[in-house]
Order: sequence, then C-alpha cells, then structure tokens
Amino acid sequence: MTKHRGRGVATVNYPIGMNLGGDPSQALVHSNPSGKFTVALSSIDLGQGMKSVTRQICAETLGVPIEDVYVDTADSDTGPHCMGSFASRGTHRVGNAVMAAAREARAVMMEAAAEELEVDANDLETDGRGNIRVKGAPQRSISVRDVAVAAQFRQGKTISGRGIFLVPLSDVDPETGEMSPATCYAHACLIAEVEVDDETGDVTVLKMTSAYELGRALNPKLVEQQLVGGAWMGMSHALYETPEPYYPDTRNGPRDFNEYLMPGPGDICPHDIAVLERPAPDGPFGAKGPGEMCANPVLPAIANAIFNAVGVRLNELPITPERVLRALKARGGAASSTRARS
Amino acid sequence: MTIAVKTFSRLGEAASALSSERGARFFGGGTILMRMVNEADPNVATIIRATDPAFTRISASSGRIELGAGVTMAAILADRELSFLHPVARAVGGPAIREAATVGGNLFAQNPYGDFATALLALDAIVTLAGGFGQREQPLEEFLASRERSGAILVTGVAFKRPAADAFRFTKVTRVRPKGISVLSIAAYLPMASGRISGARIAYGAMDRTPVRGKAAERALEGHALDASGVGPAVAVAADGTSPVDDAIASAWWRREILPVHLRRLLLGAGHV
Amino acid sequence: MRTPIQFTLNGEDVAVFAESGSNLLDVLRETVGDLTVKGGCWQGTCGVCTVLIDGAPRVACVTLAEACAGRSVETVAGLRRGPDLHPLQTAFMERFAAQCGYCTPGMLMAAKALLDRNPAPSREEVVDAIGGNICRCTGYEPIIEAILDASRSNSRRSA
Amino acid sequence: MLELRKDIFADERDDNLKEIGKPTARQDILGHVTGTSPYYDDHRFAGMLHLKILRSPHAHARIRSIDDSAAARAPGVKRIIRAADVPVNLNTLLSLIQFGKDDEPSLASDVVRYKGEPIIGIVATSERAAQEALALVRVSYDPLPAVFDVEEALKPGAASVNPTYPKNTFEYYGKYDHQKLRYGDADAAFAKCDVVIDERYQMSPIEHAPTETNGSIAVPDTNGRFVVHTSTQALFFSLDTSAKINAMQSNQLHFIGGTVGGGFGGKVDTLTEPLAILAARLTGAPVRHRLSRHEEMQFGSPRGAERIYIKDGMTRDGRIVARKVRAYFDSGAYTRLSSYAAVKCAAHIPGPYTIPNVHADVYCVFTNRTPATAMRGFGVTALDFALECQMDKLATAIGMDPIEFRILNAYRDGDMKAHRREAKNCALIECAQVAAEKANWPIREEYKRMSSRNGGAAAAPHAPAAIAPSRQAAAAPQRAPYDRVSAAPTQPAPSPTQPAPSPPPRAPQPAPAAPTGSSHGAPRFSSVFGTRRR
Repeated sequence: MTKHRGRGVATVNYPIGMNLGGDPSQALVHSNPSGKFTVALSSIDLGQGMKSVTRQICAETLGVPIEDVYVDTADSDTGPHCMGSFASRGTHRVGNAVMAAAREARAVMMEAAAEELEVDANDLETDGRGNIRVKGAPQRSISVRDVAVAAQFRQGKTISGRGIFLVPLSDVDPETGEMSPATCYAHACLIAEVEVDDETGDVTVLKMTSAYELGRALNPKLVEQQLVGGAWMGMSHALYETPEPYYPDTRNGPRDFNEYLMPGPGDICPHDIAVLERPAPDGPFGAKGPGEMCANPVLPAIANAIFNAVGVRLNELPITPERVLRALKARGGAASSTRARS
Repeated sequence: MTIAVKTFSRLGEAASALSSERGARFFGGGTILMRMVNEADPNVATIIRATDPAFTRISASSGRIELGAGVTMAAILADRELSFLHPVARAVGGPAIREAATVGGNLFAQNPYGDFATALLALDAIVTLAGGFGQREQPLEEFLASRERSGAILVTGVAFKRPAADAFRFTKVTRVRPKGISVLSIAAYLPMASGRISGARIAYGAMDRTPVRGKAAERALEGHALDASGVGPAVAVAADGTSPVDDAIASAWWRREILPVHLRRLLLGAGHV
Repeated sequence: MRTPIQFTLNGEDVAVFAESGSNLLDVLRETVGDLTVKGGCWQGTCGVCTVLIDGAPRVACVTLAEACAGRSVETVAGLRRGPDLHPLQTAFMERFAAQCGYCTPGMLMAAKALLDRNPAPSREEVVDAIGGNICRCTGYEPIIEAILDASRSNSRRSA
Repeated sequence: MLELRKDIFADERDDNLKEIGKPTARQDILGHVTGTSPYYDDHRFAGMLHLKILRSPHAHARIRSIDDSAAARAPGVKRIIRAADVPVNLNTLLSLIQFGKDDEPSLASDVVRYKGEPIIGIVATSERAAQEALALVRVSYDPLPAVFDVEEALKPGAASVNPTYPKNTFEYYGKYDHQKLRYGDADAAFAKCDVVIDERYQMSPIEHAPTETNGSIAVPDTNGRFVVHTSTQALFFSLDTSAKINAMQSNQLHFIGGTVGGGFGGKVDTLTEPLAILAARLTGAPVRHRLSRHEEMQFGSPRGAERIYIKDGMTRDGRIVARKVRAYFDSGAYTRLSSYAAVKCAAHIPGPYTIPNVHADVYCVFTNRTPATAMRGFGVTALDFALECQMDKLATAIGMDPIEFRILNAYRDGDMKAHRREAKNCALIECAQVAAEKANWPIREEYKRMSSRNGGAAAAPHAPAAIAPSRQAAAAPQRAPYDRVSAAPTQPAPSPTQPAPSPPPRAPQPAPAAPTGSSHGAPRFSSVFGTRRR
C-alpha cells in the first residue's frame, strides 16, 4: 500500500449578520431590589453560547460581577423581538442590543448611587465587584445592592434599560449588485495536513493549524468550542456528509446516523489554533462572530492538501474515497513526486 | 393495534409460538426488532421472547465451540476463550449496541449489517434451527442463501470448530471510526500445512445480499504461502462472483475496487484488526 | 394492552403500567417522568438515550421495557449524589465538553459505564466507549479530554 | 489548543476589561451535565395528542384522490387535518421581510412537488396510533415529469416545478431570473490575462443532523391563546409564520424555547409549529409534533446543493485581474431561504481578495427535491470551497507559493470591493502570516512584513468610481416597505476623491514581470510589492 502526505491552505472571510442588514434584535435589562440583574431576550441558544456571551457583555457594561447577571431567553411574552440565531448575528446584533440596554440601566444605577453618596454621577465608577465608588476616593463607596434598595424603596427609580441594534436594510442595485452586505467581516486561514491511500482513495486528516480573526474573543473558551467543533464539521462536510450520495440522482438517501456519514471520535485530529482580534468598529467590544465561518476554510484546505499529496483535483463534495480513487485512476496513479515523506 | 409480548422459558415453546402466530417476531437483542416496533411496522404484532438458559450459553472449552443464538457481542468480548472473535464482536456497533446485539440477530441482519455472520461463514458454522418440525441443523451457507424464504423459524444456536491459533483473520472496512457500518468486511480461515494454505475459507460481508464465500480466492490460495507472490492469484480473483450494491455508504463500484486491496492486506497481515 | 413493569431507577423502586412492546426510553420519559434521558433517533443509531442496565450501557430506545423487569436502570438523574456532582460532570463542565447539551446525558452514561469497569482507560478505550454516541457540536475532542480528566481524578481519589 | 495573539492589532484595542475575555463557564452548563436543561420536549401535559404527517412517495405528481375514511375510524385517531383545514395554505418564510412570493403550502392539495411533501396530518392519542392510521390512508396519484438537475431545470421544455415561479427560477427585482454582480469589465480584462482558469464545482446537499430533531408542542391556553414550546432557532420568525398560516394575531401565540439541541440552520424553517397549533385549535388539546429521525434525515430541509462555474484571469505576476462566476442554488421545490442566499453569495464572489473586474450571475433554481434552507455558512461555504480550490490552481499555474499568492491578492484597508464598498477592518494577511508561522510553512520576508493596514487603494484599478448612495438604483419592488428604512446606508461609499489611509493606489495593471529563477517562480519584487512597502 502506498500512502502520500500533503498539506493545503485556504484563507476566507465571512460577513457578520444577516446579509443586507435589516435584522433587528432587542434586549431588556433590569435589576431586582437587591441589585441582581436579569437580561430578557427572545434570542435562541442552540449551543453556541448566546446566554453566556450576552451575560458577560451585560456584566462588563454594567460594571457588576458575572454572578449578578442572569440571562433569560427565549419567551415571546417577556423577551423583546429578535430576528433569530442564524447568520452569525448573535454576538454582533444581540450583543450590541444587550450592551445598549445595560448602558441605559447603568446610567440609572449611577444616578441613584450619586443621590445616595451626594455626588455627581460623573464622579462615580464601578469596581466590577458589586460596588460603586467615587473616583479617586474609593473609601466613599456604596454597594450596588444598597443602590438598588434605595432606588426601589426611597428614590422610586427603575434600574432598567432597553436596547435595540439594527443595521438598516441595504438596497441592492439590480443591475450591478451594488449593496452593503455586512458592516464587518471575520477572517481565517487554515492549513490541513492529510494522508491519502492511493489504493483505496481513503483520506485521513492528520492535523489542522489555523488562525482566526474574530474582532474580540469575548470568551476564549466559547470561541474555542466554535472553532474546534466547526472545524470538525468542516472536515465532515469535506469528506463525509451528504443526504444524497448520488446527487442529482435522489436514490439511496441515508435514513439514520449509521447511514449519514460524519467523522467519529476515532477520526478526529489535533487542531492548533491562533485567535487574532482586530476590533470591529460596530461590534460589542469589537466582537464579530465565529459561529459559521469556522467550518468554511476546512473544506478547500483539505481538497488542496489532497492535490498536494497525490496530484488530483477534486471539484465535487463530499470528497469520498471513491471520488479520490476514480480521480487517481483517471490520472494513472498518484503524482510520484509527492510520496510520503514519512 | 397494540403489541403482544410473550415470554417462554423453553426455546421449543418459543419456536412453536413463532411458527404458529401471524406477525410474530422473535426478540434477540432488539436492535433490529425494536426499531421496527418504534416505526409501527405492521409486520410486527407479537414479540416472542425466550428466557431459556441454553439461548445465552457459551461452550468454548473444547475444540467445538457452541454459541446460543442469544449470546451478545458483549458476552463474547467478555470470554477469554473466544479472543479470536473479539475483533469481530468489537466491530459491531458501539458498546451499548454490543450489549444487545446477538449472534442470532446477526444471521438475520440485512446487508450491510451482520459482520459476525461473515465471520461465522468463514468458520463453516452449523446453525441449529427450531420450528414446527422440531430441531434440525443446517450449514450457515445454506441458511443464509434461504433465510428470506425460511419464514418463521428460530435459530437457537451456532456451532463451529475452533480454528488453529492465528488461522482466523477478520477486517472490517468502514468510513466512520470506531463504529461505522460496513463498506465491506472480510473474514478468513487460513489453515496452514507445512507453510502452505490448505483448505482456506474466505467470507465477505456487504459484497452481496448476504455474507458470501470468496470461493475463487479460496481456490487460488490453495497450496500457496501467505507472501506477496503467494496471495497474488487470490487477490486477482477476489471480487469474482460478488454482486455488491450501491447504498448510502458506498457504491458497488468502490466496493469491488477495494475488496482485493483489503483482502491482500488481510492475507499479508497488514489489515488485521 | 398495558402491562406492569417493576425495576429500580437510580436505586429507587419503580412500578409502572406501560403499553406492551414499549421501548425503555418512552417508558422513562412518558410514563416514569425521568426527562433527563433524551431521545435522538428511536433507531438505536445515535446513543443520545444511553442508560445503564445492571451497570452495562444500553440504548434505551431499542430496549424492550418488559425486558428490564427486576433490573437496575441508571440515568444521568442518578449520577449526581445530592449536591455533589460526579467527577464526570465536573470534568465536562471544566472542559467545556457540551454546547447544545443534548448528547451530554448519553455521553456521561457511556463514560460512566467505561470508568466503572475501567477506572484508568487509554484514549483509545475512551474513543471506543463513546463510539456509539453522536455529538454534532463539539468535534468530540473536549469530551474525550473530559473523560480522561475524570478518570485521573478517579485514580487520585482511590490512590 | 487555542492561543490568543494579543500582540497583533493591540493598538486598536482597549484590553482593560473585567468580564470580557474571561473563560467564564457557560450559564447553561450545569443544566446540561445534569440533564435538566429544558428542551422543548421536556414539558408534559395531561391528554397530550400526537401529530404525524402523511408524505408524498412521489417527487412530482398530481393527487387524484385521497381516501382517509378508514384512518378516521382507526383506534386513537382524534382528527384528520387536510389542506382545506389550513387557514392560509400558502406561505414563504421571507414574506416576513417582504422578500419573495408565497409559494409553499403547509399541506399539498392538488400537486406534490417533492418526495416527502406533507399531504395530510393525523392527530391521535399516541404517535403509534397516528402512524398506524397513516398506513390506512389511500392516495392515488398521477405521476408528473420531474426535474432534479439545476441546469436541466433551466432548459426549455423542462418540467415546471413551482407554479409561483413557472420558469423554475426565483424572480429578482421583478425582472431578472438571477442576482447580478457587475464591477469593471471582466470580459475585456480576460483578453489581457496571461493565465485563465475555468472550472466547475459541485457542492453536495448537507443535512443539519442536530441530535434533537425539529419539533414543538402547542398547548391551548386561556383567552384563546396558545403556548408553544418549540425547537426553533428564530422565535419570532416562527411565531409570525405560525400566526400568518393560522390567520391568528401574533399576541394569541406565546412561544417558549431558547434551549435547543443543535440547529445549524435547520430549525429556522418552522416545520412543525403551524400544524401543531392548528391541531391544538381543532382538538382543543395539547399536541406534540416532532419529526422522526427518518423524517429529519430525508424530509427536513437540507443545505441546498450549489453548482458554481468560475473563470479567473491572472497576469504573470500573480495578480488576479478578472473573475466571472455563474452559480446555481438548488432550492428544491420551494423558495424557503435560498433566494436570500443567492444575494449573499453574489456579494461574496471575490472572496477576501481585491479583484478589479468581476462579473457574476447567481441563480436560485427550483427542482423536485426537498426544499433547501439555511445552514452554517449559508451562501458562502460552497463558494469558499470553489474560490479557495481555484486560488490553489491559480498559484500552481504560475508556480507561486499558495500562501504568498493569497497574501499578494488579499484585500487591504481602503481597497474597493466588487459590491462597491470600501474594505475596512481587514485581517486576512495577518491570519495567513500567523497560520504559516504556526505550521512552519515558509513564506518570504517581504510577505511576513505585509499588512492589511497598508497598500490598499482608495479605488481599485479599472473600477468605476463607487456610486454615491444618493444615486443608488431603486430597491427591489418586493422589498419596497424597507426602502424607507434604508434611506441612509450604514456604509456610505467613499467618494472617489476621498484619500485612503494608505499609500498611493497600486498601478492599474502592474507591468508583467519576467518569470524569475526562484523555485517559487515568484514575480520580481519591485514590480509587485513596490507600492505596498512603506
């Protein structure tokens, strides 16, 4: 048997949010009488971490500890409108809405604190540990809890805020396609290393190395979840997945997880990732969205690595071992210059 | 229509219930039958179960190995005497499926399932059947050829001669590790006489409607050594007489193309699971 | 036709009347009311509904409920002992080994079946143990790492 | 293993933050590891009924007759739902944003247009009872000619799939059967190219395969309202769609969800909610409608297949000067979201590269297969596959290192994109540099020194000056209501005279460099990089 190794690269960008905009999201933030905050959304967490990332955005903006914020989603009676969780819009659109709502709530909180401390609200700062203090005179401070009690029972203030984020819908020129598809883009470069068996067409992905630019990694572990899981899905799209194995012929479609092929835990490979942060001017703390684009560079990187390994180009997905073998036979075997260096 | 579940303590009683009732299906491990039930398959009206100890008995101490049809893949993996079959049992599903999947169920599993039956075919297993006629034995090869027509009979067990040490080899080709279903599987019983093959039995899974013998390869191997030149003729005719199908996993073309490659690797020891 | 079935669920006696021919998954979720067990396919192909029966992993959706009479059934609801999380649960949390969380109960039970029999498994043994469990989110790596972490904390405790 | 490269672009960030940037545990993780996170199906209601759907076995057929009398008498059956029971039996998802025409029935009445299309629903006391009743329904069909290939579907005489769009293509702006992208003059530019590569790419359909299938439970509430527990990815999208199909006010529906067992785009389509609500209205009982795994695999909308033809023209020095693309989205029998993806695809055509002449036509085509929908990377994943395979072929054609080739053509701040917006906040070059470094992939010094922040042009060569927003053409008729909203575009195009934050623009057409002896066959430094280095 002869195995050939090769590596391939792909660089991509990805538009953040629904194409052309016009996809609003709203958020409501309010404090209970003991200074604990609730974020009300109708946005969906389908595993990407919507609840968690908006919780961090809210805590950062309010200047309170993360434990003092809880995100409640999704209930159409209590959560204001959100377009939905798709098009990599969660972090960018919903994050901005939560930020706006938290800013408004924070302003009321600081006013209430100022009244209690008898200073100007502009002279106050939060310490991020649940206290509000006078800039330069930290001994003059009050807990967010006491501020909330005072606001509720003495001052009659509601420590709450509303937020919406909308990228206005862009026109499209029917003649030229002139349009504003997105306000910011994430970027990535991924290098895949593969081994190809030239007798069977089997392709094994040995390693992935990547660099993703995401504006800001609001939570590096959540970003890692997306990038690692997304790269797995990219590998799956590249080499395995199809509900129509003989497309455009519609026969022999899979009916279950045995027939629908995806890489198993025994097929995965190490993935070495770097994350870059070039803040998006209109992203929450500069953040874009890693959720969708993370899978995209893997497909072409693997296809290019296969060419580098055995000298055949596969233009059809998925790149099944059968397609690789047919291409190798058409070519009269693997390119001899690319024998395994191992 | 609700399902009736009938449990018998004797295999014989279970067998006659199976042959006498319409829509009766025997419950082995459930991995096939319960899916039919969940999908409201109109062909399943009654589930017949047997608690007879013989159904799950393993006797492997002697040169003749007997496995009750209810023996699970997990039970085989737990039995040191059957270590030569462990690669086969481990190739069936994940651990949870192996706790349920049975020897008997494998004999009825539709292509591309039934890797254990492929191994039993290479081992020249004899199947014990029970039905209205009482008990009888039948070579596995005959049973597989006629299983669609054989109707409501109960397989109570299988028996086969223990292969000489290292004379049995098995490989399963799959797209998904560790538990994908078969692109194909190959089981080979390779008895040696003074360094040469004598009386090899080779069986393929997923290369036809049921597991089938690779008779052309068997003949071409006779009298040869297991080295590159020795296996050449067998590899050349490996796919002769097979008729694989296109399915969601692989095309017939690819199965035929790679069968010789994997047979060669198995015979030369490279593909041993 | 309903039929009585008795078994123990996470150590407690359970007695139910279930539709004859029911699978264990439906009995646990619809009759007993243990909703910690999720269902993914009712075909025995995704492992989402993995539970332990007498300590062995089983896919509940293709397990005949009547066949569980008198047996011991464990679900993720029984993994946690009061306020204390099982080391596997802690490891899954620390390793961020769940995204949508839907496969997690089955993964945890498949992993428990492994560690109960093999407290210090190799990576290959962990991979085999979850081989029947589909995860569409994580790419498996964090799950494998979490199970290996839990096994190490096991051995630390026993040491 | 993940490494944060805080050193790069540090001058553009304020990293003095308390909660942002921390690896804080997920808010939902404890629920996940204890099996207590509340998915839609983790709610139980006394007397809950179950809805199952009878689906077409034909890809295209006229329904001659339906006899469900035996099914109606079957044990456990409470109600049969027919097309005539659906208050508004024609819808398209994006009608919520006035994009596209209603073209898809909830239940087919006269014609079925794909294998698996819903025909009737049966509500029964158990899923099993409903499934057994389905087997008793007798439907007689007259099979019709079907079309499964996107290009076959566009040929004269091809079977017409979708009566709303009889020519088998979505209609853009009331006048075109495709989305256009026009920038510069690609055809003229090809004539000047040293290398032209023309290729065909075919993406497969893909199933989302979430471990939790699509589903919902509709529960009659007080005041004529219904509580709906749902697996949707877009709560109000599904609520408004359900309200429209059921001719209800949106405040009659109370949707609860937000904890979903994976979606990946496959839970936007609102596949189960409208009929679950209708069933609950018609029976007065809670009704669960969940797809079986088999239904999810075969009849839940997949990522549609895409066929993409790309012709690229390049000068000997490795610069892409022209790109022509023809792309086809296989939308299946109905529109759902493919029409939207085609526009997103058109905008993405040049990828992250600066190409002065781009010409693209993107078609949304109807065929007799399961309607396609959004999936992770919608409109872009297949195009990126095609573009990046193409980039590799171009680099190989002139013997240039594939990473250096990408860095050379990468867009920089200030470059003009083909959709006539200035590139900003670019970072492709830096990603390529870091990935190459991590993988020990050697690239030359001058490429390591390049930056997305330098060397961009205010307007790309050969490019018409960006059209000022005020002069933008009127928006598509079907999106008229949104024109007001978009009076002020978010990214006003720069006037051609606006100075770029970068050195002078690159020469319109870099002088073709003589091939060098270098193993990379790289272009001469001065001719290519002179304008980029400062």
